[in-house]
Amino acid sequence: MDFLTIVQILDSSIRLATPLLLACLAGLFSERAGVFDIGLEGKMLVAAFFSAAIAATTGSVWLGLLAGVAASLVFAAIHGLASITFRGDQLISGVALNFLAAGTTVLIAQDWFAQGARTPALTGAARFAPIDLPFADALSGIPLLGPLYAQALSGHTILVYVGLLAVPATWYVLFRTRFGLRLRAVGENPGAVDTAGVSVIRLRYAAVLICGLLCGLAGAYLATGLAAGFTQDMTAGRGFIALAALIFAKWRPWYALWACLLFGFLQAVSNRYSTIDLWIVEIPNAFVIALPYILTVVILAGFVGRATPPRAGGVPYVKER
Amino acid sequence: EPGLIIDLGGKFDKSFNESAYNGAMRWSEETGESYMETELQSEAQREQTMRRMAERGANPIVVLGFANASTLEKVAPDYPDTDFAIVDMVVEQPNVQSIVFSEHEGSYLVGMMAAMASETGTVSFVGGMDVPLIRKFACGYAQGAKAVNPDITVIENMTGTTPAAWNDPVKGGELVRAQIGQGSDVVFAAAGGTGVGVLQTAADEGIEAIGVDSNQNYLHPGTMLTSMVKRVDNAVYDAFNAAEAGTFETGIQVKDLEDDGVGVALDEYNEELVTDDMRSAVEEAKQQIISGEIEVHDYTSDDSCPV
Amino acid sequence: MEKLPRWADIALVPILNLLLALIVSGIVVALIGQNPFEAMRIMVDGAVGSTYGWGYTLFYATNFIFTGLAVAVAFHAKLFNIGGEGQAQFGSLGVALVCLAVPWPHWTLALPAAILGGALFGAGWAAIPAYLQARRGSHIVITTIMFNFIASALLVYLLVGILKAPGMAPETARFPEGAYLPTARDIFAVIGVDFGYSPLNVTFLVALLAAWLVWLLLWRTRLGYEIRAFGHSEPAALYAGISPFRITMLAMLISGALAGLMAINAVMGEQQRLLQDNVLGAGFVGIAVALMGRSHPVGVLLAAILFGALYQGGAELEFETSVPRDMVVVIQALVILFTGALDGMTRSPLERVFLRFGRRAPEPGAPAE
Amino acid sequence: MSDPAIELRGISKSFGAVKANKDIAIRVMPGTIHGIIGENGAGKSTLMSILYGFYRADRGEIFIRGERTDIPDSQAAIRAGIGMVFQHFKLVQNFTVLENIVLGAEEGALLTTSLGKARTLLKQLSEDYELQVDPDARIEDLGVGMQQRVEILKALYRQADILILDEPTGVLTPSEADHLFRILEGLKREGKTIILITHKLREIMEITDTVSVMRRGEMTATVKTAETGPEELAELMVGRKVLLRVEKKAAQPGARVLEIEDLRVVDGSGVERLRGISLDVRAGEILGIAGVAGNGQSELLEVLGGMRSGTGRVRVNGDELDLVGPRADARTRRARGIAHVPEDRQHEGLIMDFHAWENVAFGYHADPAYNRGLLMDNDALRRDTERKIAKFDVRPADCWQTAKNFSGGNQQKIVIARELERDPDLLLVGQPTRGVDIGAIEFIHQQIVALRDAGKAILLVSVELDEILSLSDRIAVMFDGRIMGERLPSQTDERELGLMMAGITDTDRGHTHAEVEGNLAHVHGKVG
Ligand SMILES: Nc1ncnc2c1ncn2[C@@H]1O[C@H](COP(=O)(O)OP(=O)(O)OP(=O)(O)O)[C@@H](O)[C@H]1O
Ligand SMILES: Nc1ncnc2c1ncn2[C@@H]1O[C@H](COP(=O)(O)OP(=O)(O)OP(=O)(O)O)[C@@H](O)[C@H]1O
Ligand SMILES: [Mg+2]
Ligand SMILES: [Mg+2]
Repeated sequence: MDFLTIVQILDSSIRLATPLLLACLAGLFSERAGVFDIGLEGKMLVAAFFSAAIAATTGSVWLGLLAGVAASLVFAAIHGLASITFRGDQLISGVALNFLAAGTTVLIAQDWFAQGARTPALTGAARFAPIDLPFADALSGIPLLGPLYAQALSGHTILVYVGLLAVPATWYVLFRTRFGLRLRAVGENPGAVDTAGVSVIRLRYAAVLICGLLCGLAGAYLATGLAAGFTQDMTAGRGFIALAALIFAKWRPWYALWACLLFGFLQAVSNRYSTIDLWIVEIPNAFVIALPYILTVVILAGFVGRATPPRAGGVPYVKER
Repeated sequence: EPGLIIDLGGKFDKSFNESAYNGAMRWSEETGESYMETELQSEAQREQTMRRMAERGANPIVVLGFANASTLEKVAPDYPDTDFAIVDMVVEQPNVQSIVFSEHEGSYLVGMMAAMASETGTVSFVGGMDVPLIRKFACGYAQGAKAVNPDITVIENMTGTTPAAWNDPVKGGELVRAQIGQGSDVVFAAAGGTGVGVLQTAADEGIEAIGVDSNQNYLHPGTMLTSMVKRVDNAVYDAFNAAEAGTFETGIQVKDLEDDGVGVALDEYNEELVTDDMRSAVEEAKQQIISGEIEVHDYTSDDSCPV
Repeated sequence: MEKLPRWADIALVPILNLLLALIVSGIVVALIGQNPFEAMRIMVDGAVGSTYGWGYTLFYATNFIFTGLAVAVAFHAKLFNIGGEGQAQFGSLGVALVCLAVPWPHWTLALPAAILGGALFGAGWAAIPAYLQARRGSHIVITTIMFNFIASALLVYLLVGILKAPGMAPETARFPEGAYLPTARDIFAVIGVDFGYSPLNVTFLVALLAAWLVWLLLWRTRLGYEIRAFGHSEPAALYAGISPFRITMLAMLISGALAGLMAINAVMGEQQRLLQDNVLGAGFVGIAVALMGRSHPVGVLLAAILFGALYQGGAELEFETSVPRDMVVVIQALVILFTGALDGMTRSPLERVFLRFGRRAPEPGAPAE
Repeated sequence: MSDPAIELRGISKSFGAVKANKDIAIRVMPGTIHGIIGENGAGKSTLMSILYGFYRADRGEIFIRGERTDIPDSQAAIRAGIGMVFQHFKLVQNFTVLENIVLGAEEGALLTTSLGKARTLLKQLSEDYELQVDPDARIEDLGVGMQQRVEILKALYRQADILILDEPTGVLTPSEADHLFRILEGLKREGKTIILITHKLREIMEITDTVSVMRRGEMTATVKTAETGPEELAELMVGRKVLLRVEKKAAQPGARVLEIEDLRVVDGSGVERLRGISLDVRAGEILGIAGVAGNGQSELLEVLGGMRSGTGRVRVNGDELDLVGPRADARTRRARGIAHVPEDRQHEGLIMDFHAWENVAFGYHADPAYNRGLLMDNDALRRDTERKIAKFDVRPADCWQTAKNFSGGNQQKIVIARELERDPDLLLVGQPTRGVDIGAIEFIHQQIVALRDAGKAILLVSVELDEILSLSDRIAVMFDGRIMGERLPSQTDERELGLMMAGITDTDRGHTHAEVEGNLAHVHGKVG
C-alpha cells in the first residue's frame, strides 16, 4: 500500500466518518442527559430524505438542510414526548421511531416523486460543494503532511468541517458551561437537578432536541454531501454504528471523534478491498463490514476497559412513585 | 393482461429495471391496454409475488433478473396455463421463455470507446453484485479496451456479493474515487442503482463515465461518454406483443448485437465526447463481431476471462 | 393499589392504543392521497376475504407467533431481546443445514430434526448476548442489535461461500422433497376442501403448540415462576435462591430458540432453500406483537394474527393501489409507539377516570393466567 | 410578635389512593428549631417536599414570613429562602463538591467564574459553621457525614434562611449527629429557622424548641419541647400507650447453631464491607446486632442468607457453609435450615406483583410439597397459603390478593408466616418491624420470641435500639464492618451502645467476647 493510497483512504475515511460523528455526538448529548436513543438511525433517515426532497424541489441545499433538521427535530420531539413526558420505555420508543422513519420515508418519497423510494438526483446548488481549505494548493508540495492536508483534509463539503468542529464545541459546552454541567447532572441524578431548582424536563428536552439537530445534520450530509439524493434505507445501520462509537468513546466527545474515524476508516478499507490480507489470515469482506459491531460487543463485554453509561440513563424521571 | 414484476432496486433505478418498465409502458401506450405491475421489496417475496400475479390471471408474466431463476423453476409448473418470461437467465420449463443478452459484445464496444477516450491509459469498471453475469460485462469491457490499446490498465471493482450491491450509490461513489486515485479517467458502471452514485461521482470529479442497460447519457451531459444499452425494454415489449398476437414462444432467446439487443448509445448528450474515430471504430468492430470476425469471449461460458 | 381494573389493563388500554395507531395510520394514508377507508377495505378483504388471504395471513402470523413469544419470554425476565431478527436468521441456518444434510425420506422425520436445528441455532445466537449480560453486564439491547448485524454478515459470508448453490444468486440448493412440509392446501385437499394456494403449512400447528408450551412454562413450572420472579425483582430473586445467571441464560436461550423456530415456517415451509434475507423483519414485528399481547401467549397469538393480517393486507394494498407495502411498516411503528412507548398517554388519563369514578366492587379472584 | 417564618394551612396531598397528608396546619417561628416526628409513612417527608416545591399539594396554602407564597417548584422555594436536605441525598456522585454546590445556582453561562466564586464563598461558609469539606473531592469518595455537609452547604450557598433536614441522623453515628447538632445550633444563633424531621425522640428532646407530631397523614399536636416528655410524644405518635418492653421469659441457650469466624465481604466496588466478623448464636437465644445503618449489618445478613459471597468460615449445626460458588446461594441455605426475613420486604422478601399464594412459595418453590412432577402444584400452594393467612391473621384473608395491595404490616406478616412456618434451625431477621405499625409490631415480636422459646437460634438486625434492647438476649454492636463488642441487655444502656455504634469502645468496662460468654454462663448457670 503506497502513500497515495493511504491518503486516499484517509480522505474517504473522513467522508464516511462524518455522518457517524454527527450522529455520535447527537447520541452523546441525549445519553449524557439520561435519555437513551437507539433511534439515531431513524432520525438520520428522515433527515436524509427531507433534505434531499426539499433540495431537489427548491434547488437549494440550504433549504434542504433546514428541512432535514426540522424533520429530525420532529422525531426527536416524539422521542422526548414518549420518554420524558409520558415516561415510556426509551428503547421501545427508539425502535418504533426507526421503523416509522423507514416506513414514512418510502411512503412519502413514492407519493411525492413517484420514482420508487428515491428522490431525483441532486445537482448544482442542490448539493453541497467541496470547500478547499486555505493554502491547500500551496502546501500540497510539502512531503507527507502536504498531501494529507491538501487531499485528505481539504476538499470536503461544509458539513464535514461542521462535524469536526462540533467535537471541541461539544466538549466545551459539556464541560465548561452551566448548561453542560446541568446536562451531565441530569443524566447522573435528575433528583439533584430537580431539587436544585432546575427543570429536569426542560433540560432533557433540550438535550433530545440537540440530538435531533445533530442527527439532522448527519442525515442531510448523507443525502446531499456524501450521495446526491435519497435512496431507500440509505443510512444502512450508520445510526447503530454511531451508537457503537458512542459506547466505544465512553460518552466523551474527543474519544467519539477517534472512534468515528476508526469506524469510517474500517468502512473505507472495506469499500476498497473486498478482502483484507493480514499476513496469515484473510478477512472476508462480510467480516470487515461487521467489524464495528463485533468491536462494540467486545468493548461492551469489558475486554477493552469498562464503559459505564450515565447512571440515570434509560430511566424516566419519576418524582412520585 | 400481461404482467411485469419489477425486481429489487425499483423501476426508477435509471438502469435495468427502468428499461423493462419503459418497454412495458411503450407497449401500454401503443396498444392502449393496461398491464399488471408490481415491485419486489425483498428476496423472500419473489414467490408470493409471482404466484399472486399468476393467480390473478396475468399472462405472460415477465420477471427480471437471474435471482428469479430458482423461484420460477418452482412456480412455473404450478401454473401450466400461464406463460412466463425471465430476463438474464435460462429456466428450462415448458412454459418459460428465457431471454439472455450478449452483454460481452456490447461491453466490448464501450471498452473500445473507453480506451480511445482515456488519456491516462487507465480505465476502470464498477460492477454491482459479484456474479458471473457482471463479470461477463467486465470481461467484454476489458477485451474491448485491450483491443484498442494492449498496454491499457483496466481496474475492476465489485460493489458487493449480495443483492444490496445493486443499490449502494455511496459505495459506488467511493469505489470510483479510489479508481480515480489509481489513475482511471473513464469508468464503466454495470451496477444498477449503485451506478447512479458512480456516474455522479465521475461527473463531480470530472472523468468520463459509461452507463449501462438504459441509455443513461442524459444523466450527466458532458461527462457521460456513452451507455452500454441492453434492450430489456424491447424484450418486455416483444414478449407482451407476442402474447397478444398469440405468438409467444417459450425456450431460449438470445439478444445480441445483430438484432440490436445490446449496443452503444449515441445521442445529443454525448455527441461532443464521441469522436468520429470512435464512431467508425465501434461501427467496424460491431460488424466484425456480427460476422464472427472478432470473437468476444463470454465469461459465463467457462467462468474465466482471457485478459 | 392497582390503579386500573384488570380488564382495562389487559384489554382496554391495548385496544385504545391500537385504535390510536390505526387512526394515525389512516391520517398517513389520507395524506398520501388515498382514501383510508377504501385502503382499510382492501386490506381487510385481502387478508381475510378468501382462503388465499387467510392462508397468507396465518402464514405470516406463524412467523410472528414465534418471534412474539420469543420477545415475550425474555420480557418476563425483564430482558429486552431485540435480537429476534438475528436469532431467526441463525435459526434459519440451523434449519437449512438439517434439511440439506440428509436426503430426508419424509417430512415427519425432517420436521422434528429441523425444529431441533432451528431451536439450537437460535438459542446459540442468543447465548452470547445472554452470557455477556449475565456475567459482564453488557446491555442486552445493544448486544442483540449488534448480533443482528453480525448474523446477517455471517449468513452473507456463508451464502456467497460454502453454502452457495451453483448459479448466481446467493442461496443454497433446494431442500430435498422429503423435507417439504404439507401446506394447508395439501391438508384441506385430503378432506376435499379447496384451499387457495399459500405457504401456510403445518408449522402453524407447531406455533400453536409452542404458545401453549410457553404458557405452561411461565405459569405452571418452577422455571417459569423463577423467570417471572426474576423479571419483577432481581434482589428478590437472589433472596429466594434464584440464580440471576441461570435465569438470564435460560430465558434468553428459550427466547432465541423460539425465534429460531420461525425458520421452520419461512425457510422450510415456504422458501425451501436458504436465502440471505429470509426473516424480513419478523424479529422486529415480534416486539410489537409481544407489546400488544402484553407478553401473554394468548395475547401474542391474537396480536400475531392481527399483524399477519396487516402484512397480507398490506401486500394486497400495494397490489391494488399505489400505496407501497411500507405502509405496514408505518402501522407497525405506530403500534409499537403507542402501545409501547406512549402507553402512559392513554393510561394516566384512564387511571384518573377510574379513580374518579370510585373503586369498583372488590374484584373476583381472577386467576392471573 | 413577629410573623411565623413558615405557616402551612390546610395542606392535603394524595398519591393515588394513599392520603399522605390530610389537612395539615403548622406554624414555625423564625430563629427556632422545630422538630417533626412521626412513624414511618406518617407523611413527614411528603409535607416537607411540598414546602420545598418538590411535590405540589392538592389543596392548602403556604405563608412564608407572613406572606402567602405559591411554591410550584423548587426554584420558587429557593427564591423564598428555603433549603432542604433530603432523607436520600440529592447529589451527583461523580461531580466534585464544588460542582454539586453550584449546580442550579451558577452565575452566568460559563462555569469558570461561578466555580471560582463558589470556592471563595465555600471557604467562608466552612469557617463560619465548622463545615470543612474539600471542594475538589468527588462525592462518591466521601462518607455519608461529609455528603450531608455538602447538602447543608448547598442550601447555605443558596442563602437559605429556612433549612429543612429530613431524618439527617438516620445514617450518622451519634458523634457525627452531635457535630450536626452543633452546626444547627450555630445556624439558629445566626437567626436561621430550622425544621428537623426525625423519629428519634431523644434528638427531639435534645435540640428542638417546638415539636409537631404526625400520625397517618395528620398533624396530631404541636407542643413546646420544654413542656413535654418522651412518653407523651411516643403516645402522640402511635396513638396509644406504648409498650416499652417485650414480655419474655429468660433465654435457655443451648448448643451453638451458628458459628462465624473471620467473615469478610468485599462489595462490587471493591470496598470491604465486613472486616472479619466472628460471632456465635446458640439455640434458644436471640442475638441482636445493633449499629447505624450502613455499617455492614445488611451485608452480614446477605452473606448468611446466600445473597452475596464472602470469605471466612461459617458453620451451622457444625457443618460448614459454602461462602462462594454455586452452593453459596439462598436455596442451599434454606435446605440447611436457615430462614431469612430480609430487611427490605418490598424489593427482596416479596414479589409485589405476585399473588399472596405465589409469594408464600417464594424461596421454597422447589419444595416437593408444592410440586407435582414437572409442574407446580398450585392447589396445594393455595391450601397452604389459606392456612398461613389464617394463622398469622393477614388481612384481607385473600390468597388471590396481589402483594402490593396489602398494607406494609400485612406484607411483613406474609413474609414472617412464610419463614417462621418452615420451622428453621436458624432465623435471620432484618428490620422486622420497619414501617410496620404498633399492633403488628407486637404480634411480630411475639412470634420471634416464640420461635426462640421453641429452641431456635435467631440473629436479629435492627437499627432501632429499642427493638434490639427489648428483644435480644445478647447484643453485638457493629461499626465499620467490625464487631465492636458484645453486651448483655441487662448490663448496658442506650448511651453505651450509642458510643460503640460510633466506633468508641469504653475500655474501662472492657467486655471482651470471652467475658460476655462468661457473663452469660453466670447468668444462665451453665456453659454451652
Ligand atoms: N411518591 C410517592 N408516591 C406514592 N406514595 C407515596 C409517595 N411518597 C410517599 N408516599 C406514601 O405516602 C405516605 C407518606 O410517606 P412519607 O414518605 O411522607 O412518610 P414519612 O413520614 O416521611 O416516612 P419515613 O419515616 O419512612 O420517611 C406513605 O404511605 C407512602 O407510602
Ligand atoms: N405506595 C403506595 N402505592 C399504592 N398504595 C399504597 C402505597 N402505600 C400504601 N398503599 C396502600 O395504602 C393502604 C395503607 O397502607 P399503609 O402501609 O399505610 O397501611 P397501614 O395502615 O400502615 O397498615 P399496617 O399496619 O399493616 O402497616 C394499604 O391498602 C396499601 O395497600
Ligand atoms: Mg420520610
Ligand atoms: Mg404501615
